[in-house]
Parts: sequence; C-alpha cells; structure tokens
Amino acid sequence: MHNLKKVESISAVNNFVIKFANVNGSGSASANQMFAKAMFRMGIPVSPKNIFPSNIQGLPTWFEVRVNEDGYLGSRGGVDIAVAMNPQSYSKDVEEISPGGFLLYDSTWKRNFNRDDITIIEIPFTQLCVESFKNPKQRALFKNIAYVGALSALLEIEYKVLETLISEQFEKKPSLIEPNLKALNLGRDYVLENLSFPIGITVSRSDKLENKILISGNEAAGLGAVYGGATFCSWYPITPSTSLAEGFEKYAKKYRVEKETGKNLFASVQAEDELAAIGMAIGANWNGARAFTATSGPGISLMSEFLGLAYFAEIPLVLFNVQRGGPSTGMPTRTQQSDVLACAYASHGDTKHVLIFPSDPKECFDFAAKAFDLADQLQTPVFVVSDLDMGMNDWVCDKFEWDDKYLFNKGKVLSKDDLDEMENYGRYLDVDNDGICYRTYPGTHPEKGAFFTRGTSHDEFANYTENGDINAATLTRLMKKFRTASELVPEPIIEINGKDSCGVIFYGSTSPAIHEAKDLLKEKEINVDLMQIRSFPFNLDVWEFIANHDRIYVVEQNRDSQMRTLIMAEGGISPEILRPLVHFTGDPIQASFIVSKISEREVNYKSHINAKKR
Amino acid sequence: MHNLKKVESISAVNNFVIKFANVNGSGSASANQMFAKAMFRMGIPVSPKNIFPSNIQGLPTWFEVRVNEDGYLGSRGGVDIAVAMNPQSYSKDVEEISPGGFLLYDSTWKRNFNRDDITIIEIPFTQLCVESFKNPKQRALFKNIAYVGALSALLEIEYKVLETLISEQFEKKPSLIEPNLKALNLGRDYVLENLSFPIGITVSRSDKLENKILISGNEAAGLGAVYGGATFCSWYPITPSTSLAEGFEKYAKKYRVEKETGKNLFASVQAEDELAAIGMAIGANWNGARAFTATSGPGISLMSEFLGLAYFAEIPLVLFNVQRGGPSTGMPTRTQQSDVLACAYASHGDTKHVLIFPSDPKECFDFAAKAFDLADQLQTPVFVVSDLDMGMNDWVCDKFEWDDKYLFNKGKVLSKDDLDEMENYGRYLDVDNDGICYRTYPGTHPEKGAFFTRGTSHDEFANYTENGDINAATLTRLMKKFRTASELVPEPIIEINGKDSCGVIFYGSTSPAIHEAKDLLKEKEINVDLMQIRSFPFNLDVWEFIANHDRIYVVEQNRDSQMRTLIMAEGGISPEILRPLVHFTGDPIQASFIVSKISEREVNYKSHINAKKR
Amino acid sequence: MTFIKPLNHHPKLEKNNLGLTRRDYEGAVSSLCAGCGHDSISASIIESCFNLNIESYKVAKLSGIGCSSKAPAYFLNQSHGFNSVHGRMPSVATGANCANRDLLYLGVSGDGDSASIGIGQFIHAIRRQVNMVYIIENNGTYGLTKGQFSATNDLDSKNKYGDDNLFKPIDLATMAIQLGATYVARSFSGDREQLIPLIMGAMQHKGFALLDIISPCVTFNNHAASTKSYDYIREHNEAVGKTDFVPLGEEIKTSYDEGTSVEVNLHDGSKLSLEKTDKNFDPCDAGKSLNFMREKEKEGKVLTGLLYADSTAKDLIETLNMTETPLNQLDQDLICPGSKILDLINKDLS
Amino acid sequence: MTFIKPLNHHPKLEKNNLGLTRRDYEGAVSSLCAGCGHDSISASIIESCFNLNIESYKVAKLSGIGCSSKAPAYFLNQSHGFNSVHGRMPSVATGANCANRDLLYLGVSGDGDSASIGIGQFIHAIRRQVNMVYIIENNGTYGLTKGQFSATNDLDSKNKYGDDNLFKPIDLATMAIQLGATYVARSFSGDREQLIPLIMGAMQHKGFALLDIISPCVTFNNHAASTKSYDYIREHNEAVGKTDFVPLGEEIKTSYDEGTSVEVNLHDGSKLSLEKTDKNFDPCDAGKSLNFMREKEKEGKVLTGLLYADSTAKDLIETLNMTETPLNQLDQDLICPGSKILDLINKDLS
Ligand SMILES: Cc1ncc(C[n+]2csc(CCOP(=O)(O)OP(=O)(O)O)c2C)c(N)n1
Ligand SMILES: Cc1ncc(C[n+]2csc(CCOP(=O)(O)OP(=O)(O)O)c2C)c(N)n1
Ligand code: SF4
Ligand code: SF4
Ligand SMILES: [Mg+2]
Ligand SMILES: [Mg+2]
Repeated sequence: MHNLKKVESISAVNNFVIKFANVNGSGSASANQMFAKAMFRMGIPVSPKNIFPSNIQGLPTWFEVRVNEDGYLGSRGGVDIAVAMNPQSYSKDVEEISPGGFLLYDSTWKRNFNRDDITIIEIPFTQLCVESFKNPKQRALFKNIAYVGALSALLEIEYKVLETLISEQFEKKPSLIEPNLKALNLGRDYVLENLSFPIGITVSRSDKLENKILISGNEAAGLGAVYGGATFCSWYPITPSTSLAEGFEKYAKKYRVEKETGKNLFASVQAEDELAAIGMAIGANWNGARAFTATSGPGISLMSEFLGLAYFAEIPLVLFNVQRGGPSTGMPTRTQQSDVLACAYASHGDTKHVLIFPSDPKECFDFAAKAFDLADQLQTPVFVVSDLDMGMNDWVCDKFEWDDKYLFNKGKVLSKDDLDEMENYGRYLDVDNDGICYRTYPGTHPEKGAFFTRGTSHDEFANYTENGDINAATLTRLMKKFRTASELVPEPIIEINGKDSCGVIFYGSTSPAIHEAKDLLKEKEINVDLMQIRSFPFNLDVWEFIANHDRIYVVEQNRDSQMRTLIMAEGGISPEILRPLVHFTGDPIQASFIVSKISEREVNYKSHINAKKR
Repeated sequence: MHNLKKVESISAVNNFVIKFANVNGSGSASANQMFAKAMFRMGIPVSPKNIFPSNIQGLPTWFEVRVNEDGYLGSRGGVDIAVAMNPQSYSKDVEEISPGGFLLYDSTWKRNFNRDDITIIEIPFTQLCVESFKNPKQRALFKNIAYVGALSALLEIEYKVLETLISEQFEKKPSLIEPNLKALNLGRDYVLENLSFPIGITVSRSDKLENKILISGNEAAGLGAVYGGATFCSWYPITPSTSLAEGFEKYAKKYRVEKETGKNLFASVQAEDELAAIGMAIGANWNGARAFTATSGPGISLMSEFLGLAYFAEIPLVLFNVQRGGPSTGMPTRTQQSDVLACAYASHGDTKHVLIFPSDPKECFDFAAKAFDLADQLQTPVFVVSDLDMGMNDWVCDKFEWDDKYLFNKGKVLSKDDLDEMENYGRYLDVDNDGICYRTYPGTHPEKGAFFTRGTSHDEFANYTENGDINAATLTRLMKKFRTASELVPEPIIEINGKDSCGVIFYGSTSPAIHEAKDLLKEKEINVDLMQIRSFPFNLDVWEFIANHDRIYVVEQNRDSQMRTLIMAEGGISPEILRPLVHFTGDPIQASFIVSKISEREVNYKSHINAKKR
Repeated sequence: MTFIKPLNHHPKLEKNNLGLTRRDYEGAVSSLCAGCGHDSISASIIESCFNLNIESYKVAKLSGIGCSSKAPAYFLNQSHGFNSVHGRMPSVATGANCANRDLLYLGVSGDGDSASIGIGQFIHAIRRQVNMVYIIENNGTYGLTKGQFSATNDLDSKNKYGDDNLFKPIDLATMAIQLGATYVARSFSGDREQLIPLIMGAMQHKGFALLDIISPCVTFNNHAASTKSYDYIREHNEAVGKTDFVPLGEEIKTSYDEGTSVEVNLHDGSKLSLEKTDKNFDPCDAGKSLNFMREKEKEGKVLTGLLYADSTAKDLIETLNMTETPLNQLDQDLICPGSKILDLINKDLS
Repeated sequence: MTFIKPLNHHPKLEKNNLGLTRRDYEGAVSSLCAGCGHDSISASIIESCFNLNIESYKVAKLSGIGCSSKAPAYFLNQSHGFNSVHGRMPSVATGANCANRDLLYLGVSGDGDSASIGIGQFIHAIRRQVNMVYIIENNGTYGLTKGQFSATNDLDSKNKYGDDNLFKPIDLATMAIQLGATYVARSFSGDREQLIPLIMGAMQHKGFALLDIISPCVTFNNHAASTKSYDYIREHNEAVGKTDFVPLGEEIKTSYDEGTSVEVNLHDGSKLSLEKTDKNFDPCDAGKSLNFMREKEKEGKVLTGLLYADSTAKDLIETLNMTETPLNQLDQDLICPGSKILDLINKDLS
C-alpha cells in the first residue's frame, strides 16, 4: 500500500466485486471457493462466478465474486479488487479494475502496472511459500490459500470462519488441516506485519442469509432427481451438464444403497453418446422407471429424433438441458438461453414439448423433482431448461424443503387389477377427454394390456394405421394434451409494481439481474411489472399479464428473442407489444444493461406519449 | 354393363377421377403409369398419385388419377371410376365411388357389391389371362395391362398411343412388346366384344400440354443437381427422398462420365446414416466441391447438430428435404409440410437457415440448380423443401430450360492470385459489409489463406476466442448475412385479383389446389389474392403483400401452422391478420377443403363488416 | 412358395407346460412378403417360446426400423413391444433392461439397422453385456427402402438391378465375439432345426446373446448373383455341428464320439449340446473360434451354428450392482430420502 | 516435466528438400497440459512431414472434439484445418477426400471421439477405405470433459478419483484389422523413434491407415492404477520389432536375420522395413496378426509397432472410379450437360 493515489480509494462494507485471476489447473478453485463460502458463513449475500476456458490447464481462468449486503447477486460488472495471480492475464486484469480499486498480486516478481488510480498491494506469495513449504506441489498450491489469508486481514474476514472451513474441508484428511492453516496464516501474517490494513473495502458479519444455502443448480437438480424418485440416469459427458449427472450419482450413492446388501437402488450409465443416452432413458421410462438424461446444446440436437418418438409414442422422459453458448460447439464454458426454440419444437414434424425453467438452485431442486411427476402425468418429454451460470456456479438460495406426505404422481398407469376390471383397453383412448391416455407397463398382466409402442402412425389401440383421419385425430389429441399440460406446469411469478407500468418478461438465470434492475429503474421513476415465466406451454396467467400491458420487454440471453417467438407463435400476441431485449455475449446479463436498455426506451416511449397528449 | 341404375351415370369428357386399387408388389405400377402417360400423350392434363403403404408386398395400394381438361391437377376427392383389382380393399373401394360412377372389377370371381347407384363393369381378367398366358408370373402381371386395354375401349383412349407407349417401354427388351400388346388387346377386345362402350366418361385428344412434361419432383431435383454442378452426393435411404439421390445418380451416370476413360465426374456415396451423409456433404463443400444430401423428416432431426456447424462455420451445403408425414417415423408414405420449423431453426443455439420451396417439378429442377449458387454465395446450408406428393408423383409441368451462357456463381472464393495480392486475409472479415466473407479452398496457396474451420466461437481470423463481444459480433454479422440472403432467394409469386380481397399465402405442393380453389371461390364471388412463398428468409415483397391485406389465410399442410409461425416471428406480423388454414391428414390438400374453409370464414367476415357498417 | 419347413409333426394344438398352444404365442398377421425369411424366424421364435414354456407377458420385444423390425408385431401378442427408431433399439433395450431386470428382452433388428446406422449402439450394448437376445435378420439389403445394399452384403455380390456391391461386408458375429459378447451364433432362417435350439439357448443365456440369422429377402436379394439368397446359403452353409437344447434336469441322450462333443451350460441349468463337425473348432475359445470362422470364410463357406459361448460372464445388471427388485417396482420410501435427510443436506450447504 | 525425447541431435534449423525447417511445420502454441501425450504426437507429426518433404498446404487436417481434436491447431500452420463435431470427423474426411483426391488427409481423434460417439463413422470410413491417415490419441479417458472413462479404458483400471472402470475395452486396432483397414499400427506418444517411421509409413500408404497411439493424459489418467499412464505403458510395451522408413530409391541398409525381417511397400515406392522380434508375427497376414495381438493381450502386454499392412488394396476414389481431376476443379462445361441435352430429356419426358 505504497502508491500515491490520484483517485480516492473505494470504500465499502459488504458491497464489492472481487476477481481472482488464476491459471487453469493450478489448484486455485478450492481457495477461491473458500473465500466465497466465508462470505456466506458471515451471513453476507455472495455470488461467485467461475469464468473458465474450455481447456484443462495453463490458460487464464477467473473467479469473480460479488458481495452484496442488499442481496443483489446478478453479475455486476466492474472489479473493485483484483487478485492477480496470473502474469499471462495481468494487462487485462489490471485494466479492468475500477478507479479507486485494489490490486493484489504476487510480488515475488515485481511489476510496474502503470495505474496510479488504484491501490496496488504487493505480497510475495511464491517467495513466502517457497520459504515455508518443501514439497514443490505444495509450494504452488498453497499460494492460493495464502492469498485468502492475506484477504482475511485486508478485508477483515473473520479468521474463525476460515479456520472452520478448512477443518471441515479436510475432515477426512486431517493431516492436511495444519499445512492449510499454515498457508492461510502465511498470507494473513504478512499483511498484519507488513501492510496497512484493513483496506477501504471490508466485510462485516450480517444476518441476511437465514434459511439460505449455497449450491450450484446442477447439484441441486441432481439431488432433486433423487428426491423425485429417478432410479435411472443415462448421460454423456458435456459441459456444463456433466455435474448434474454427477450430482445425481453422488447423492444416489449416498442415499440410495440398500443397507443390507450394499446394492444400488438406482443405475447410472455413461452412454456412448447422446443418442444412446436418451434412448436408454426412453427405454427405462417405457418400462415404468423414472429415468432422465442431462445434456447441453449439441446433445439436444442429437436427441431430436428420439424426442419426436417420445412425443408421438407418448413416453414420459425428463431431460435436463443446461444451456451453454451456441450455436454449434460454440462457447462451451459460457452461458446463454439460446436453446429455447430448439427444445420447444425439437424434432421434425408437428411437435411441441413441455419446458420448465428454474431460476435458481432451489427451483432446480423443486423442478427436477416435479419434472418426473409432470412427465408421468403427461406421458411426454419434460425439459428442465437451465444454463451454465445457474448450473455450474454456486448460488445463494432458499433451503430445500420436502413434504414427507407428498406422494409421487405416476400418472395414468393401469395395474393388473385395473386391467382385470376393464372390457376394452386401448393405449391411446382418450377416456378422460384431457388428451392423456392410460399406460400399462410391460409384465403387468398375463393376458391383458399389452400393446405395441411405435413412432409410426397408430390408432387408439396402438395398431399401425395409414388412415389419415385417424392420424389427424391423434395429432389433434396431442394438442389437447398440450392444453392440459398448460394447467399442470408451474405458473409464472408475477409482480405488479404500479399502474401504467411497462411489463418485463424474463426467465431462468436472468432473475437476479432483473430484480436489481427493477429497483434501479424505480430510482429513475420507471416502474416495471415483472413476470418470470416458468414453463411452456404458457398458462392463463401468462396471457393475462400480457393482455394487461401495452408494452413488454422480453429479456433474454439469446440473439433471436426465442421466448418472444414462442409467445407470439403460441398466443397470437401482437409483436409491437413484445419488445426484444437481448444479451448474447455468453457472459451473464447484468442489471445495468437491462436498466440502460429499458430506461432509454421508456424515456422514448414517454416523450412519444406526451407528444401525443400535447 | 348390366345393372339397373337408379342414379344417372356420370357423363364427362376429359374430366374425372379414376382410382386403381391394387395389391402392393403385384406389378400394377407400370400399367397404371401407362394409363396416366396415355392421358398425357393425348394432350389432356393429368395428375396421377400413388397412395401406397409402408410395405413391400401384399397390402392394398392405390393409384389415383385425376384427368382434367382445365388443368386443375390437385387432388380432387371422390372417385368416378374404380378399377378394383384387390378383393382385400373391395369394400372401401366400392364405397368411395360417387353415385353415378363406375366400377370395373375382375369378375373371374363374381361379387355382389350392394350398390345400385353405380355402373358395375365385370371383366374376368384372371380368367382371360390364364387362358392366354402359360407362365404363371405373366398370368398375374398381364392382368394389369389387360385392364388398361379394357379402359381404352371403355373411355376411348387412342389405341395408337398405348401401342407406342408399350413399344417405347420395351425398347430394350423387344421380345416383351408382343405379349404386352396381346394383354392390352385381351382387355380391349373383351369390352369391344361383350360390353357396351364407351361409358359416359370418355377422353378425347386435347392440346393443353404444349411445352409440358410429366415428371416427379425428385427426379427433376436430381437432374437439377446435375445441372447445378453438384459433383458429390451423400445420402441415406429414406422414403420419400430416396428417389432424389437415385435420380441424381441416374442422370450423372448418363451425362457425367468421362468419355475417354469411362471415369466418373461425380461421386455418390450411400452413407451409413444421416449424420454421416451430411458430414460427408459438408466435408466436400468445405473442400470446394458442390455437394448435397437428400433426406426426409427423421434425417433432418439427425442432421441438426451438423447443420449448426455448417451455419456457424459458414460452410455451403445443399440439403433436399422431401417431407413426409410426421412426427417421428410417422407416415412415411404420406405427404405433409410439417418440417418447416425444424428446417428453419434446425440445431441448438441461435440459428436460422435458408429454405427454398419449389411448388412443382419445374421448380424442383430450377431450385435444385439455384440452391448450389445460393449455398456458395451465402456460405451456409440451403434447404430445398419439397414433399412426398410433389417428390414421388409424376406432375405435369413446364419443360425444363437451361441458358448455356449462365455461369455458376461460386461465391466469394479467393484464388492463389487473389491471395498473392492481399495483405491481410481473415476468413471471417466482413470486407463487403454484407455479412458474407471470403473463403479459400484447402490447397490453394503454399503460404497464404490457410485457416482453421471450427464450430467453436472464433474471431475474424478464424482463431478460437472466448471473448463474448467478438462472438456476439459474429452472431450479429450472421444476422446481417441472413438479411443479405433475403435479397438473393427466390421472391414470392403474387397474384392480385381485386380490391379488398383477402390474401392467401401458400407454398409448395399446395399450389394446384390453391389455384383451383381461387377459381371456385371466384364463382362464389370471393376474390382472393395469392402469394406463393418460395423462400425463407422472406423478402420485401412478402412483407408488402402482408401489409396490403387485413386478413390472410395461411394455407399449410401441417398441424401447427408452421409457416405462419415463421412469418410472425420474423416479421412482427399481427397474428389476427394471419389466419391458419391447415390440413394434416397426410393426404394431399384439396381445393374443396380450401374453398369450404375460406368461404365459411369470408362469409362470417363480411357479415361482420356489414353489421359494423349498418 | 414357402420356405418354412413343417415342424416335426407336432400336432398344431399340442400344449406346453403352461397349458398353452403355439397359437398363444402368435402375433398379428404378417404383412411381409410371402416367403420372406423374417417370417420363418418369427415362427422359430414362437416355437422356442412354446418349448421353453415362456410367459409372453414377461417378454419385451424391441426393434428398430425395417421389415425385420416390423417382425416383433408378428409374434407374441401378449408381450409389450417397442418399435423404436432406426438403429437405436440397443439403447432402448439397455434402458428397459435396467428398469426391470425380470423380463426377457428380445431385440430384433436388420442388417441395415444394426450394421450401419446402429452399429455404435450395437457395439456398446455388447460392451455393456446387456442381458438380452439380439436377433439380426440379415438379408444383405435394405428391404423396406427397396433394395439398397447393406453393410453386410458381400463384395461384388450384385443387387436386383445388376449393380455390383463395391464394399467388403461387416461380419457382425465376428465383431460381437471380438467385443466380448458371451453367446454368438449364426444361422439361417430356412434351417429351423438348427435355429430353434440356438434361439432357445440364447433365451436361457445370461448376458448379451447375438443371433446373426441369414434371412433372405425374396423381393430384393434372392437372385442368382446374391450371396444372401436361399440358394446360395443352402449351398454354402457349413454348420459347426448339430446343436441340441437340453432342458434343465434332462440328460443329454446322444453320446457323441470323444472330442467332437461340447456342452454349453446355460444360466438356468439347461444346456446346449453340440456335436462338432471339426475338432479344431471350440465354441468356448474365442480365439480359436475366430480363426475357424476366418478359415471358413476364406473357403467361401457361411459358417453357422453356435460360434461362441461363455456362461460365466457378468451382465450389466450385475456389473452395476443393482438391487434384486426391479427399479420400476421400488417403493417411494425406498427411493426418496425424505425431509430429515434433506435437513442434513441443507446443513451441509450452509 | 516433459516426455518428449530429444530428437536425434538434429540441429533445429536443418532444412529438408523443400528448403523448409521444422519450424515451418509448426502450428499455434499448444494449450494442452504440460506433458500431455498429444503434444508429443504433434511433434512427431511435424518431424514426419519435415522428413517426407511434405508441402503443408497440400495437407488437410481434420478432427472431432476433445483435447486430442484440438491438436491439429498445434502443427502445420499452413494447412487448412477442420475441427468438426464430436465423433464425426470420419464423415467430413470422407467427403473432403472425394472432393479433392490430391490432398493428404490427416485425421486426428481421441478415444472418446472414435470409440464411443464416433465408432460408427470410424468403422464405415475403414470399410470404404478412405485414403487417409487416422490418428487416435488414445488416453483411455475423456480429457476435455475432465476424466470420465472412455471405451478404450481397461477393465478394472481406475480413474483419478479411485473408481473402477466396469467395462472391457474396445481395441480399435483389432477392430480396424478385422474390418479391412490396410495399414494398422499401435504406438506410444513417448516413443518417437518408433512413432515417426510409423507416421511416415501411414502418410505414404494409400487407403485407410490407422495409428492407435497411446497418449497419456497427465491430468486425468496418469496415476498408478491407470493402464494408460506413462509408467504402465513403458513397462508393458512390447514392440513387434524395429521399424525403419526407407525413402523411395534408398536401399534398406541393415540386413536382418532370415525370417525376422519384413518389408512393406508403400504407395510411392518407399518402404517400411520391420525387424520382427517374433517369427510368428507377420504384419502382412491379418489372421496371424490378430492371433499374435490376442496372445500378447493375454500376457498383459501392449503390442506396438506396425500390426498390419496391405499395400495392394483399392481406396475409395478408385472404388468409385473417379476421374483423375479433383472434383472441386472440374470446369462447368464438364459437369453441366447444357441445353441441348436438356431438350432431349424434355422429349423423353413428354
Ligand atoms: C433415421 C431413419 N433413416 C432412414 C429410415 C428409412 N429406413 C427405413 S427401414 C430402412 C432400412 C432397413 O434395412 P434393414 O434394417 O436391413 O431391414 P430390412 O428391411 O432389410 O429387414 C431404412 C433406411 C428411417 N426410417 N429412419
Ligand atoms: C455432441 C457432443 N457431446 C459431448 C461433447 C463434450 N465433449 C467434448 S470433448 C469430449 C470427449 C473427448 O474425449 P476424447 O475424444 O478421448 O479426447 P481427449 O480429450 O481425451 O483427448 C466430450 C464428451 C461435445 N463437444 N459434443
Ligand atoms: S422386402 Fe424383403 S425383407 Fe422386406 S418383407 Fe419383403 S422379402 Fe422380407
Ligand atoms: S486433460 Fe489430459 S488429454 Fe487434455 S490436455 Fe490435459 S493431459 Fe492432455
Ligand atoms: Mg436388411
Ligand atoms: Mg481421450
């Protein structure tokens, strides 16, 4: 802290963005996570985001943490503190720091950064570690813990919290606790002994996180699948969905093993590709197990043919699509919401699929479990559509809840007894006039209820037919089923904030940015009404909200305004009402972006209206 | 002709529907085709349609021929004459005959059909053939020629025409001419000797077919690909697109073999599946050959991933989608237009593809050739979207034309000399500000112009990047390219028929039914303006037509009004203006269906307007 | 023209141990071409199920797309069937198998379905050792799409229109042995005496059982220049020996010459007994078996019979250490950990 | 930590017959992990091209998706490259090959890319005998997605986290020989002396040449319980012999003991000469070769070297009877039949 400053240093409590710049594969992840978790443990809302390359080792990678007492946890933009541990990316990292901000770097190799408007904090981490550790691996690794230690002094992070985190982390390898603490203190003590502290940015214990947890959407969804009764998972590795299948496996291995025998009450198969992954899930669902697959963009494309089969043969299926940057292989480690149309209309021919859109890990958990009920009830594929930002980053969200009285809804499945009482079973008879027919599982009844499932046109008894009218009737019934679906899927969350407000439609991981934007807009005297869409098909509430607004911004993280297209196509909504507001760089959308776009257009709108009045 | 008739027999010249009911695999196809071709040779507009099962042998199959002096050649509905050769389907076949119509059947086994409102014509075909031919195969086969002979007498088909057709058909196996003629006369003479003839329905030489040909859309498209300079075809068998690839091969084998060496100036590879088929076509196009693949619904789904690659890496590609009944395996031998959305938005992420829609075999030929220019100019996949009805049935259309001065447009490709003159080549630099950049083929220049093609995000020099702004710029440029495309694709054909008329939008094989419907509606004093859409993206004429109408019926052969969705999504068109008019049984749409739907709604509309006025 | 040999004088209404007649194992009326090999295979499947006293409703029939893949509609009416998409039956079967370990899985596919579009799934189902009977009705052609060459068609064999096949065939039986399939046989649709015991053996086998059955397509691939025609196979067929199925408890009746007889134990205690025609052949030694097949191929023979069997291998269910109860029958309280555990998890996450 | 052996004392700036140095064959700076086997393979490719005096711009580099599939960016900067989609490089290469027969096609793939999602395309590219070099950088794992087992991973080998691999490996070299690939070798990224002549031989071979190269993943599959680690391969590697590449015109210098030496002729007249370590082995006899591989596998050895070669086979271009001029260079008047012929066609159709 020995620079002359032209600009005043930023001063803030529990409100800043810190960005760790590391080398991929250098073991920084757990130190960075410890920092984020420490904020959480101190009761301060925090949102860590991993900005990583599609690479395993050696390239720049960043961990950006926003700390915000008010609970605004979308990406904010700007960097108040940079912890620059990667000389490769120094120039970019240092440039990003806001005037008045702070730079912490490994001064074992001193540098001149040509910024006199920031505070540069020099700590010779490598040198410290070389002096303190013998093992070369540890020397490299513990630099990371050391900077967390340094930050604990600079920002006044409670030491106890970090200590506990370390002992929890190494509960099963207690021999590692001591060296980690040593590394922590190495950085901490260096600050305490050599630098002035705290800096202008500090943290202070808060109480904003009661009943909150910190978890990634993928892990939450994996756990939700366990709770929802999924017994079979088939998947193929692909970023950013891999950790969802792994999450399922992790919890299943823990809570789904028969105590007496050590045998598994589930199966998880890494398939040879996405076509096989969905095929297996379809086969298992057909046979009456709750089964799912998880994938990302390219997987959706490859699964298209099978999705049409499941739609037309009416086989339940749960599919998690954790979206990444498209098109094609695109940006595998960046976030987008650009598979909405690909999912909604997946497959050739007239097809429409049920989509549900969680907006945080809590909803990932809830919707994952719910998806299995929906799929069984509707006998059709149900997509849980999330994205990389919410899927792979830890988010603060409400604690998970489970009602032990709740019974799975397996939908219309006939038992042996049911069949015994029936005269005339037809797999595709619309007995209840809701478009949903009665299934039987293979092996149910020695004489009754068997049928032949097929993707070719079929009559009400599942027999092959080339009769056009019968086939048209089937297709029409499927539309009816889709209407039934609109009554079962999660309704939107609507927030009305005033008269004559403009509407804002959003979904998924855009949620935190929107809620912050709403408050910021209010400060500018722009009131917005919010509707968080949580499903397709849209239910009545959606249409009502739209009908009640003369202008609605549809905020999406894709280029082509895909949700807007869906709304227009399905609802016959006038396009002038629905105004696209899109962001598609692959970085999470920010409140400031939304605010600038909406306020600009609202100002135009109002001057236009006023001009009219005059 | 020995029935007492309650209803008067139909009486018509050159205006009827005749339906041949046969057994699949029994060799009736060539006899039936001969009948249709005879009409054509007599100068009478004719439209034969094969209604065949997804089966090889033994099931009922039909050949429906509409003969219409006025040139209305869409499916009409109703049967005036049934040639019932398949006892399996007697009941359905006989039921279909319009009152006053005629039934011709094989009276070797006599039947009572319980219809006294039609004329039943009995000819013991089997018996006649058994008596006249020894070889059991011939006995079965020649029944078919015999009924054509019978019809020649009953309907007054010129004998000479049939004779010529037979000698043309067996030009290369002249020994077969005589037995075929014998079979023809067998049926003919039986009528001449035993029955009263002609019946009320007859044909008479006309002059309506000058400059016309009779060909299927698939064969036309295969030929178009040859003319368009395609040198590589990779495909996987699937009904109804198989005959397109086979058509290409047939003509290529004929006109694309080096005389001196006997070597092929083309290659056609039957791939192991659709993913490989499109992959090969992409590889060949990347390497500078004009290459295509042909497929149908399930193939489109399977090709989705690769389509995204071609879109994003900007590789030309021509893809023929001959649509069949969906979803899933659906109705492989029936027609629909239900892959419009699947093609337009194929693949995950933000993607949009160029589609062109031929409406008859002439356009199949023209558009096939044009597609290669478009793909090369735009460096993107171009879909030629036709369907089973137009693809597999012979249609009357204008003769093909070719301008020998016309030069292929290979788009922006740099030669060695071009590169030598350049300072700074970047594969994705938008030099001309039209969204289209300059390609180089591998092997062009020893030092310059090489680049790395990839489906991951890339900068203007084709280098991998994870910079979100750069990637967003690429995606935005692709939108610009799509706008450029809208100026290059075939414009719509617009026909304005009066003031205050309602609009009708249609495309593809719906064309004949629409033109007939238009005239029929006119008789009801309903004027309609027509717009035949021939491409996506839509060009200005499309928007202008829409803007000039307050109500437009969008006539489609799918359930979900897919073209309407596209129009709304892309143009921001108010949904009330665009009124879905859909037909999706898998049978070709009929003028009468369109007339009834439009007139009903127009009557409502007008009474509504009048009510307002009053 | 029929190629279905009359069954060995069984009166049509004979009953099996379940009191069922052969009719009870039939399916819908076939819509395949008269004389199609696939129909004969269906008849042999029916016979095998009858003989094994199988309860139809405990069988799941799965297939892809093609004439062959239609066949499951023509037998076992009381079984659930699943006619999936082209080439993807193996994955559907794998998932179904995991969901309910108690059914018998009978997959039917064609050479187009399995050797081209589906070969990846075919290979990986073998690798995973899915417990199923996998029947390939191999006619060297794409029947349903009208006679294109398939990847099992022999080099230089011709199609109906006289064109040469330009590529070497893929031998799925060889591939299966190579990949570790634990029951591999080749047979001929027209040889029901050989085929039925092989099907029965496959049904009693635990693990992946492949039956590559040459099944002539009378419409598109039964001409003189085809190597998958009835005539060609009849002439070039060379059986590894005579196979008998010996039900559980029964003794092998015939005593063969020393060295010429092998017994293959099946999962339920029944056996296949094979009287070998060649001492060098050993269906329990994959290497030898592959060599023998290669030799016979060179001689221009189509080797049929049980080519390889290993009754000791683990199937997928075992490999995945799955519970005895079929997954689709697990009660909610066994598979939903409940609120108490969720509280613990919440604690871990805060 | 580097596993790249120093090249035999070549001064860095030595020039080849084209006047090019090794630097001229380099690519972008690798972003793979330090020590990754894939980088060594890139170095060997560079060396091979340098040795063969290859003009980079006449090479097309193709790949799928994975760490291995990124590798083509790290050599031959003057070559066009195509990083396609996961597992589908073979089809892209097939099409590219048909469009321009004059380039050298170099496909690079991973074991995930080729043995799982891409195995169908892999098989059919072999079956069609596409004239290309197909390199599998085989590390038994999915590097880019962080260490899942691939289908070439050995049974009971463990991943980084200690989990057992439950399934048997697919041996792509065996499969390729079985399917009729005409040049099949296995090697090890760390053994450049063996690898370089094998790559050179593959480049001069006409037809499908497979190089299955064990290429350890230092990050995810280089631990003690892995059978694809540097240590394991070093210990279990057994070469079929020493291979030398003998350029056109040069004579084979070393004279080996009788019966231990084989020469393999390459398309352009150059040769591979192999000093065999075992008399039973014969790289020109597929059957023997397969047996030998099977034997060594049983002994727990990883057999490396040239496993099979046949320089007489037709490649796809020949099979399809294609003209000598690359299709992408045919003039319009050769490929567009023109209006006169169209008139004839119109006549036929009316
Ligand atoms: C994805 C897809 N591609 C192509 C087809 C068309 N198709 C139907 S059956 C078939 C081939 C069947 O051949 P095979 O499996 O050998 O069965 P066979 O009819 O000879 O018994 C094909 C290509 C399809 N249904 N789906
Ligand atoms: C269709 C599709 N599925 C999944 C992925 C994710 N993915 C990227 S690389 C890879 C595996 C790579 O493994 P391998 O081919 O062995 O290459 P390595 O990284 O080990 O060299 C996978 C599954 C993808 N890119 N595309
Ligand atoms: S076409 Fe061939 S495979 Fe299909 S049913 Fe007929 S004979 Fe059998
Ligand atoms: S993860 Fe493995 S395969 Fe990928 S670059 Fe690193 S060492 Fe190589
Ligand atoms: Mg077949
Ligand atoms: Mg790998």
